[in-house]
Amino acid sequence: MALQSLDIKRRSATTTPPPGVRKSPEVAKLIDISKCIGCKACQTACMEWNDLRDDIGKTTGIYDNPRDLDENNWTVMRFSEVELERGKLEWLIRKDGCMHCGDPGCLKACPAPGAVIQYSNGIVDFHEESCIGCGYCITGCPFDIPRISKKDAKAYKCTLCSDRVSAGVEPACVKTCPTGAITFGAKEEIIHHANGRIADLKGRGFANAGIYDPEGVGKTHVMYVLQHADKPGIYSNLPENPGISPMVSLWKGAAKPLASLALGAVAAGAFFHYVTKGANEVSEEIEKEFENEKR
Amino acid sequence: MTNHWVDIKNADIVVIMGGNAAEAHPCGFKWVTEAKAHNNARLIVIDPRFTRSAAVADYYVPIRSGSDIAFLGGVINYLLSHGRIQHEYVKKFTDATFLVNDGFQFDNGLFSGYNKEKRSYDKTSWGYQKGVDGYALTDDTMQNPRCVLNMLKQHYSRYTPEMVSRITGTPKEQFIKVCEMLAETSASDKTATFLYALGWTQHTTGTQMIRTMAMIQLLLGNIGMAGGGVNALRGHSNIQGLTDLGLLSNMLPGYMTLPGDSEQDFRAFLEKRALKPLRPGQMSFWQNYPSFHVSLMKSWYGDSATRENNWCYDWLPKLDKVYDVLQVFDMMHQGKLNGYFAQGFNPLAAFPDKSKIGGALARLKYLVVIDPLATETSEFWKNFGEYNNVVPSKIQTEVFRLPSACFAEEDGSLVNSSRVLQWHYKGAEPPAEAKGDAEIIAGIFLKLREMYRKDGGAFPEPILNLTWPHQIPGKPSPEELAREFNGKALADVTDPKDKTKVLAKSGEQLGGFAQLRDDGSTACGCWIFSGAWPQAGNMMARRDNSDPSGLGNTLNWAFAWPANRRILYNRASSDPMGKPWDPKRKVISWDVKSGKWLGMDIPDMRPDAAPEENVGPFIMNPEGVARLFGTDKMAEGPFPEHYEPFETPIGTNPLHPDVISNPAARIFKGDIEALGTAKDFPYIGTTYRLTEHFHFWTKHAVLNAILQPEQFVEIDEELAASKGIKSGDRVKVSSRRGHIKAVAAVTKRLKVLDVDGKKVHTVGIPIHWGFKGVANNGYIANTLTPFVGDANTQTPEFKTFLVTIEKA
Amino acid sequence: MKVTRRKFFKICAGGIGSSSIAMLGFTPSEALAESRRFKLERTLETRNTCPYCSVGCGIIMSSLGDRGKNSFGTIIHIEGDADHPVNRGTLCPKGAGLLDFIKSPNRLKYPEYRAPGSDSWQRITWDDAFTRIAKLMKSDRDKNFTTKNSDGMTVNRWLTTGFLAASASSNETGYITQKMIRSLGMIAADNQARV
Amino acid sequence: MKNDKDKIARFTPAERVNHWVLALTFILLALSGLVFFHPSFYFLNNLFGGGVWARILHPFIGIVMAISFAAMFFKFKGENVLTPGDREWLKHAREMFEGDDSHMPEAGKFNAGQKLLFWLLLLCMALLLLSGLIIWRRYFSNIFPVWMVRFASLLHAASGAGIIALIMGHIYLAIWTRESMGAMLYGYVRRAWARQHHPAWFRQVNGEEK
Repeated sequence: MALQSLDIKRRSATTTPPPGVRKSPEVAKLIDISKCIGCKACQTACMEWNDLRDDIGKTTGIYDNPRDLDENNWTVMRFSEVELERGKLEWLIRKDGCMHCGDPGCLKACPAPGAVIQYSNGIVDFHEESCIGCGYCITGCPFDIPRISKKDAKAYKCTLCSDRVSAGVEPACVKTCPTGAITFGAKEEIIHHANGRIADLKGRGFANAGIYDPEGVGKTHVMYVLQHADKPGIYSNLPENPGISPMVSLWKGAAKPLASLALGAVAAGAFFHYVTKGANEVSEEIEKEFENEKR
Repeated sequence: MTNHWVDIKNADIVVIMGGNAAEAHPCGFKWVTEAKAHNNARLIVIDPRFTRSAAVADYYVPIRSGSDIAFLGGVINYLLSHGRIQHEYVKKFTDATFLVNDGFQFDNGLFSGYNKEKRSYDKTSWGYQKGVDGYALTDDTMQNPRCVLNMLKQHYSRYTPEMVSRITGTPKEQFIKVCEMLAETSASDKTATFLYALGWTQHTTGTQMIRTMAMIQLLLGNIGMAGGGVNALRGHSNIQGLTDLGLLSNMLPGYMTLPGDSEQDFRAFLEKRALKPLRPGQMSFWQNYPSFHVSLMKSWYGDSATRENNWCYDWLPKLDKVYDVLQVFDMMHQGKLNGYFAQGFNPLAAFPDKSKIGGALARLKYLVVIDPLATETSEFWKNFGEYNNVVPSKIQTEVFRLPSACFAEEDGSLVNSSRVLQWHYKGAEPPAEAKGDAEIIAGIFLKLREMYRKDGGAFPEPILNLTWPHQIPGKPSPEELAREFNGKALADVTDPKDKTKVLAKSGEQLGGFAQLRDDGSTACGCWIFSGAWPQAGNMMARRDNSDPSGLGNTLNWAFAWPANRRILYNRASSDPMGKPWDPKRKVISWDVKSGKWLGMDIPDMRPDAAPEENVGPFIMNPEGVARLFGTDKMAEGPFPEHYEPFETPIGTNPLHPDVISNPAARIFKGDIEALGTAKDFPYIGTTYRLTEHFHFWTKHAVLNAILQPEQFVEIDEELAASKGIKSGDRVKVSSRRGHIKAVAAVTKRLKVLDVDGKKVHTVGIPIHWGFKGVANNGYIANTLTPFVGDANTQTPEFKTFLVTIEKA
Repeated sequence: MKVTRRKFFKICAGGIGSSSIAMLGFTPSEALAESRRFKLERTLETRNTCPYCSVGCGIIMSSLGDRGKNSFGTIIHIEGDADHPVNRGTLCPKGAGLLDFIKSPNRLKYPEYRAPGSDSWQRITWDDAFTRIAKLMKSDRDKNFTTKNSDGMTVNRWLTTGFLAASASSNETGYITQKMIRSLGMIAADNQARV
Repeated sequence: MKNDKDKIARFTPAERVNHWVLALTFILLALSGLVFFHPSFYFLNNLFGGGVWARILHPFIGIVMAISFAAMFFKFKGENVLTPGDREWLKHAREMFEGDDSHMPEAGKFNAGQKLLFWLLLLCMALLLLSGLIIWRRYFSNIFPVWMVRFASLLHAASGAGIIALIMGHIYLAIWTRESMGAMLYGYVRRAWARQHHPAWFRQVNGEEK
């Protein structure tokens, strides 16, 4: 395999542009919640493909198992029972996992060069061999996705099966999805497909059906079709207007060069002060005074 | 399934009732989502629980578990009273015009001929009026009050929307909305499909629930149509195949039956089964029964089977009664069985009333378990604390546990729900010393045969003369066995119309069941599978998935029985004149030019039977048409009637309080005493499967154990509040037969129903846990279920029983 | 310590020098962005059918090894067969987890025997198992086989041993099982179809 | 040297050891902290055995620094109380940097600049400790809401940059003010030096001596 296996758009903690002249087509995964039956096939296929096995846990009286994302669970189903109209129950099941943002907060926050990579096809991938385990990606993520492993203290999350995609096959979750709730392809075509789905849902009385492809994170490469796009929060707290937190932007944005400059300025100031003014020595009068005293 | 998985995409209305396709058959359910996406179909889910299927339904309707006949009978009443039926279809393709015997009666919950002591019916009055020529009488004007359609109308006139709502707990408006949606498909260019599974079969009235739905499909003209049909979504990967192969107590391969004690005469045995047409010109396909039967006996007993010895007729065991599993385990419990084999089957977990099953197994002298996994049954004698509290030293059963290969470690074929036989290939060796199933059977049989050959014993002839044509006798190969059930010519088989034309040379594989003969010149182990491995090779391994019609009938993919036909009764997809009811979904039609039935499927009709001949599309029935009137085929009556579950939460039957439950259902004496009442056990218990697990297997698979690690039960919020139960609490669920403890899941997906003026709660009990496996150990859910079965299939009533619940 | 002007300059120079050395020498070179290697590049594919429900999904099993004489193939991955007209490559959570059924720690590996009253298993050979089972069957059948019923009718049945057949086993297994049990006159036979 | 009549004691051995512990931990923290701060400093990870070690060590060293600073704080807090004279001192600080200290009010043991540094260091240290615990992913971050972790990250970076700047100044001034280094290295300063830079303190010590 070539050293540089995919075309890179962004590389964490790297100040110069990575090799990124070549453009692979932008891909996207669409999760159509109106078609999802919450069977967890995607979860299983993900674990199976990526050779992950979590501990066998306990049930807490809900269907969400495993309870949350972690280093062994890169995607989980989140079930919510919602009654928007009295007596009209909806069981909204959202597959949660990395959204593969256009402007990834994890990448922005990551201090380790090359630990987070955004390929030109849109996939945001973690490279655990470069990861130092600081957890800044978690801090940076608007969707609360990455997790640090308790075993090796590396950050893990959905890779959108970058290994499969680079070999020309769809991600494992997409391939397995029994109802076709998860689809994958060129982003442009996927959006066309999503629009068809939305039209179908509107025809079935879901006036607010829509696509979830938030601008605030530079749009995403994992998108949802929501029956109630006006209320993303009912889908187990899907953020309404996700974006990289201003605190993270400041911390990993302006603060970095400004503070570095400031420190440089302090150093330079001191240096030139010394050069121009010289040392602060005991004055000659006092020296003399003490010399005399001694005598 | 009369139709097949992919065909669901052609439906306009999909009804899931008595099943939960999304949960239990997610990959088949895909075709429902395809119907919605590409055929603008509407999905209706009718279920006591808001299931995963309901999560993506257009319309969800709650119903009380076990009251489906009331609901469906109400639909029949709606369709008939509003005239929303496919009139021409009903008139020409069903027995609507047939006249019913005058002796036939229905009165206050009982049909004519009931015998209370025997809990069964004398069915002589359950038939059509017959003319002197032996044919059934009809009234094409349908004015005669005794004609089936009028009898039907009368029978279901009691099933008013009010009555339906009172029995089922379904709000009246919701019931009517379903009726209206279904009625749309009475149009000839609209079809509905019904998908069902164990949610119907596991009731004491299960078979009749299915029949009621089939009657609706006939009234709507949906059978034989692409996107229509009666579609049983079977539970296991080869439950269809094993049923096809007759692995049921009273069956032989290909839905042939074992003789009863009284059938001492071979001729009479055949004649009873080779049904003569009930109307002129009908195919009555079972007339070929002798060919199928004789070929089977030639396949099993080879040269020993001769015309002189009636093809070894007496070597077949005869039945004095049906030995279904409830019967057998009841006998075992009484100490009447000594030995038992469980091949890939876990009866301790799978059968009702676990303590009775455990007690029964403990009375055996020997138990042989053949399985890839360590099942509960194989360790029924071991103490697992509260989950299996037994004393090993008191159990004298010798137990053998033989490790078998799993699917990945063998070649062979499985029949899916679409009746498609698909060949699979071995990808790895079995672990350590495990062996393939056929090798294990051969190992036991050959030892036994050797003993009989050496020492003699009781009736050794069938054992000594059973054909065993295997290159390596101890290791019969799947190819050899598949070729055997396909059948071969023992002498040249010629065309009956032209004796000079040889269809199959002696020794060649047969091309299909049409080549079977009753003169001993053909051998065939399972007539409906004939054609799976003809002289040309293994049809089950075909992999051409092309679909020229776009309707999804991939005729060159593997092999479907019968005769590679994908949609049964497909003659009914065209009108009496042979023109498709709906040109957009033409399955077959009459081609005037060639004088043949042609289309995108193998015609379910004599290929040259011109429409003018009036050959009915239901060729297996001697009437040639479908039966709205069930004649004597069902145990509890020709028209389905609502009977309460044996453990009923309302304690009465609003239709006829004197006859509450199914008068012909399977129940044994000791088990009547073990039934609970609503006074002590006020809630409906219902058992079911979760999509993350497969029965009791996947608790052995780490991935699935991760997805649903621990036993739980589901209850509605109102019940939870009244008992002070919160999600995550441990609760104890008890029935008259025992208790289980599990984690509570409090959910909006279960609702209180208003039934006959009472508030009825449902406690949902997923079944997948036990005391063996990598998931957390749990109780066997069938500790709770009653030992009572359906009147026709004897399937236990796992879906409705009474329980109570408290915090553990 | 007295830091002279000269000393100060030395310190500054040293600091810059050592950090430059770190920049030049110590920083290890890294691949910029390799994606994980595709694990099926040279695996052997075998087509099979999912053994769980009756949809009959096509699956592809990928195993290590190329069936060479010295290679013990082991299945490392299973996914849906995209050519299959019903599942079209998809698998449900049960099918997607098939690998863990094949590899379950609870797979049986050896024939075992539990003696009457015992609380444990003991390993036996296949031959011992077959012989012992056949003996038990024969003694039961010889003792309890019914040739004629009380009315003198020929019935030729054996009611005291029963058989539950596996509805996940192949047709071929089912067929040979059916053949055997009926030749023995067994009637108390069933499969999961009626449960 | 101790017996040198020409010198007076400025810091005890314990104070000096603690100062240098603090100084050393600070340098390690600054270097490892910069690793995470800006890519151009990432190479510094090699001083610690790689990025992972830098990530592991940084917070533990931080704890040591916090303890060390706490000790220093309790030791010197009395001598760092700002007085009205200090305000005057600060007003003239600029002239002093220009080389003219003729208008400087007399400084005690610590001059106003040093006192200011002391209190600023306390502020930075407290912020660093609190925010550092919140962003310590291994043990604590998961118990805090993400907005708090984000805020703490920003705060930690800001106070880290601040403290580095302060210490850079501190080091420079120690170098610029000839012979002050000796006070922290050997504990003694020349009387002349004390008279020059901390006249009030000089008088106080002298008075005590007499």
